[in-house]
Amino acid sequence: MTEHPNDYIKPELMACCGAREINDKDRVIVGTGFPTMAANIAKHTHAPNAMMMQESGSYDAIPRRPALSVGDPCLNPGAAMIGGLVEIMGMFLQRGWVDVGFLSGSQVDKFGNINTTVIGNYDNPKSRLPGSGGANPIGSLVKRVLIIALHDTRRLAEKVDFITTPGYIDGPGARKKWGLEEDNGPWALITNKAVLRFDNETKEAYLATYHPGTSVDEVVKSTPWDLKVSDDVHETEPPRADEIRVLREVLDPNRMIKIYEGRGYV
Amino acid sequence: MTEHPNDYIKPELMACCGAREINDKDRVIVGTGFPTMAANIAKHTHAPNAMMMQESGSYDAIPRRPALSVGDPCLNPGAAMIGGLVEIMGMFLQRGWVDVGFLSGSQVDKFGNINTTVIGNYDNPKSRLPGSGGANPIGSLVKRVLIIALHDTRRLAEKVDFITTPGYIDGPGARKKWGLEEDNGPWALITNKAVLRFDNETKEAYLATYHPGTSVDEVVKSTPWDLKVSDDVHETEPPRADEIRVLREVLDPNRMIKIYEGRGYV
Amino acid sequence: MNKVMSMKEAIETHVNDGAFLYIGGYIARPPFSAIHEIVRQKKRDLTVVRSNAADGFDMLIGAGCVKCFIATFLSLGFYGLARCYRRSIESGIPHKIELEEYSNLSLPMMLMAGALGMPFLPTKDMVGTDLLNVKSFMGDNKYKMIESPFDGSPTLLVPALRPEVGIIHVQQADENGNAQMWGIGGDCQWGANASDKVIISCERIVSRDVIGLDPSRTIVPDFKVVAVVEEPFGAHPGYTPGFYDVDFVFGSHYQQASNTVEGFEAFLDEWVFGTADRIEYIQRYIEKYGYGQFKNLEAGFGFSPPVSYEY
Amino acid sequence: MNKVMSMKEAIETHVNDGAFLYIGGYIARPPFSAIHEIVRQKKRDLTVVRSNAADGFDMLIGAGCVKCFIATFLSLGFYGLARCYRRSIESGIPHKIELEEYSNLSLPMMLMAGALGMPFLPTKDMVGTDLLNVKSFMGDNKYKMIESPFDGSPTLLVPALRPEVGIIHVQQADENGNAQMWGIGGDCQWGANASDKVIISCERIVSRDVIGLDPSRTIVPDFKVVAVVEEPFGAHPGYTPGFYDVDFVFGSHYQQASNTVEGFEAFLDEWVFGTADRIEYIQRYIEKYGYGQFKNLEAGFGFSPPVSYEY
Repeated sequence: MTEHPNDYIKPELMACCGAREINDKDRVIVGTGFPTMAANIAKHTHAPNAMMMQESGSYDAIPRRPALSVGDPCLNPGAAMIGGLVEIMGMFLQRGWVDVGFLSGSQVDKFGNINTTVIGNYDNPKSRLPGSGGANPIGSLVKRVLIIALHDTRRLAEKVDFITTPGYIDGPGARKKWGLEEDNGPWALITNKAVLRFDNETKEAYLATYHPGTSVDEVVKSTPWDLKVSDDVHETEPPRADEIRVLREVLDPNRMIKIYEGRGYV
Repeated sequence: MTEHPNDYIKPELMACCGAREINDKDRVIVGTGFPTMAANIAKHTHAPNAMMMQESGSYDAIPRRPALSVGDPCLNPGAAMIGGLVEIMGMFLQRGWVDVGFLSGSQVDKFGNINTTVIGNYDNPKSRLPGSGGANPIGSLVKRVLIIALHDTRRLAEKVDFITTPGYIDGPGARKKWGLEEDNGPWALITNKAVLRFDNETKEAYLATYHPGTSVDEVVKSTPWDLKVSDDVHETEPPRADEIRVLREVLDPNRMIKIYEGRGYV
Repeated sequence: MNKVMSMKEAIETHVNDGAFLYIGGYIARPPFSAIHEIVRQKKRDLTVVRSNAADGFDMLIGAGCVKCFIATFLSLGFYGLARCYRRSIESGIPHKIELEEYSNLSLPMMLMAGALGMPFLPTKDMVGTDLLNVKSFMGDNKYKMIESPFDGSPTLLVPALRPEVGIIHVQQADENGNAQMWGIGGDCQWGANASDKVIISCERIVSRDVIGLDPSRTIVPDFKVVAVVEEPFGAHPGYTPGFYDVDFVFGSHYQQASNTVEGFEAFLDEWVFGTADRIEYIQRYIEKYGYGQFKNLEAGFGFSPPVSYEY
Repeated sequence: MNKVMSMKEAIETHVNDGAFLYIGGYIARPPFSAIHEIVRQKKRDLTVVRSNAADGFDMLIGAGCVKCFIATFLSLGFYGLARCYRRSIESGIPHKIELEEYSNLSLPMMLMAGALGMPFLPTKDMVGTDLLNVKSFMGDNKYKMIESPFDGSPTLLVPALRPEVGIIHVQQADENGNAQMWGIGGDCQWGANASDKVIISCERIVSRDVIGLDPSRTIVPDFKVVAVVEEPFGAHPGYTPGFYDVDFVFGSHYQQASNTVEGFEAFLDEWVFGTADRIEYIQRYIEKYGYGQFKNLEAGFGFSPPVSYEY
């Protein structure tokens, strides 16, 4: 029997959900926080040959402390290869070598499009956000995009104010029309309430699993579009003992992951 | 009074002619043999800040023996920068940083076009030559091309069998039409009989100076087109004592330059 | 040709009002000393470019130095929001900068194209998104969509960038400007080489002989360089691999100060206008934060295996 | 994942008849051991590419392995003429190879485009010359002339190349394939990374830890690599910086032998078919030329300053 400790917090569950989407030997482009933890949980459990890279130029780094940015000093010593943006974003990503990318956004819509540019009008914004950075090319070019988002009717949207990063754009056929690989794109949308996946035909996000403590109804009500529900919808598997052990003992002994609770991931 | 030793050989005179075309601070892309010797004579005499590079990737090398190829081992230790073809041919040359390039060819025509591809018909050649290598981009992109050639009616041609490297192509306006810098191009054609320069209007090579031991008549007769002669045509200045000293004492103590005599440079 | 000078002289001589600047760094090696000097000298109407900008760019914007920004991202990341940037865009304080936005693939490629003498190049990102729907000072030359002449597929072309001056901070350089760097690169090599002239800020000046012992580490050749400034600790509060760590405490201090206009101005008065140069800046740092914290930033011991270029 | 194997196994497993190969080197680091093994295994109908090819390519052509050659240049330089190449083109011996010709700017750029996932890129050379008038197996896709959509100027576009297998020789690699190189680069980094998979031949295999002590030296990441072959002296008669010098005597020997078909075949019989692997090749070399000459090729002492990546 797989053990499932009871004392996990929601960000830990979300990190585990991310980890389970990573296959052995996947090449994963990570940022900091959730993505790094998720990828590392995978590497320490079922995907020992998963390889990570940061857009700043570091490949297969061996950080001795949690990286606090994608250019963190701890990503230098011990890495297998260090170049710059052209190597990682061009030679690895644009050339088609990157399997998985993690993205988060202030707004995410039903087609998995992400907004990290602006809330409100572009020229007279309510709130100016950081911009694309690496998000757009990662969303455009990795095989499977894992999206992390808060689940409420403000963060999820029928339509984002600004498409910074393409998901399935305006639906079936759109990626192909723009010259993007049709089979690539958003793979799972991991929120603090559920895991949504994307329908092969309609390209819309649908409910796959709901986290312990919520329900199909609550998730549907928290979603601003007419959320379809999978026929075999079920509860998300809670963090397993081995996942939790890696997270708390190896990756994040100071439990920095708790800061995500403060950001609403509860 | 400038001293002019009498015991020079023709290749030494030609190397000195090349050296005199190099200004202080020029960036010079060199191969082996003549070009390297010419550039180094300049650096050791009037152009101490001339900088040399080889297309293979080496910039400001400090060879301890004469380089026998553009990728010679002696171009590694002590260089200021080593990259590869993309750095030298792209970042330095295509970006417009290279002032002078030396080229030679089996055929050179009156517009300074050079053939290093094929004698005879391309598909059924009389003689297959090595091809462009770096010659075409050097001829296309340096500010001043110095051409080294044997002076006879076979090596010089009204029209080359194959334009490997552009001079002024088919005359005035042609470089501009093709998107090349109009002011760049062949600067001097240094042969074993003379120095030819290129007319600003017609873009044709004309006789500027004839080497000691030849005459205007002999040069004109050895040239297969109707060679124009400069109003102030005069004898080429023989190698100066300081040039000869650098060449024999510093650059080429074994006088490897003599092999050019065997190749017809007499 | 010895190009060694002070940062004051380098910025006075080579950065004019209205200039187009590439300013390197990627948390690693931001040329912060140069940024402070640009603020100190009150340069105006600059166009600035870098992929993934952070606190240094926020400061230039807040100080009113920037007119146009060719950008992909500006955030203070772990520290929090980039307040000067947001005040400029949201409220026009001190003025609204003009913004041309690309991504962390397309922008490094545009710098690479500039460095390699290409007029433009194709990239595969940005298509299908609003990044193509907003254009600013680059107008219709922000990009072009074409059908590939090879296979007819829709292809995005982005233009090469050729800044007038590139400013980077590296580990070491010689007096002529041959500059050597190792560790995380960001877009430094391409940005510097895209530029017509380069200001090198470095942790240490070494002899030409030392450069020649490992020429594969050189990322900028001397002939592009117009100034070499020996500026130890010059990337602080960013880091330089092999020399010092990121200063999280100071980074947070800046973020908190910059939450208000008053706080930002007080920060500049204390750390930029109130210090004449990097020496005074470090002096103040040690006085305020203590030599212990300063010393703690110093990098641990590391040692790469020597290699030989001999034959 | 340990990818260490013999050159025999690497070529057997990963190079098929008809394959499209990038083969690196630029006098520096030609993967000669791999070239010999390709000849030994009588691979046929290969398409091969490299900027500035030399004796290794001449040998592959003379041995009948090559069908198509994407080329800029083939010469034996200081040694003399490339006789096998000329016999193929001039007289169809052993058969006439097909030749698609570019230059030492455009071809490295085409490999760079392939490595960076670009479909094509603009170059400024070749225009106005007969290099654009001759087309072979690449047909109309050899290049395209367009009017720049940015400024209307005539612009040459050349296509990206993506070889199936890249073969390079470097100083060191780990068992997974992280490959490190220093010194003259030619088009190795771009050629290898343009390729779908890479065979790494190296002077020495080092641990992953050693790679991590200087990660900026890595030019190919492990995930592209399908085979790692430890092959000391593997670039002979070319050189490897830090390991051994060019062997001018042997280089001349090859050139002289290849002046005739008979001489060339005798050379192959002696040095390629007559030896099972690199160990036997070196054994024969020492027997024939003497250990003194072998030892003389060994590089002199050199030592780069260690650097630190610590924080």
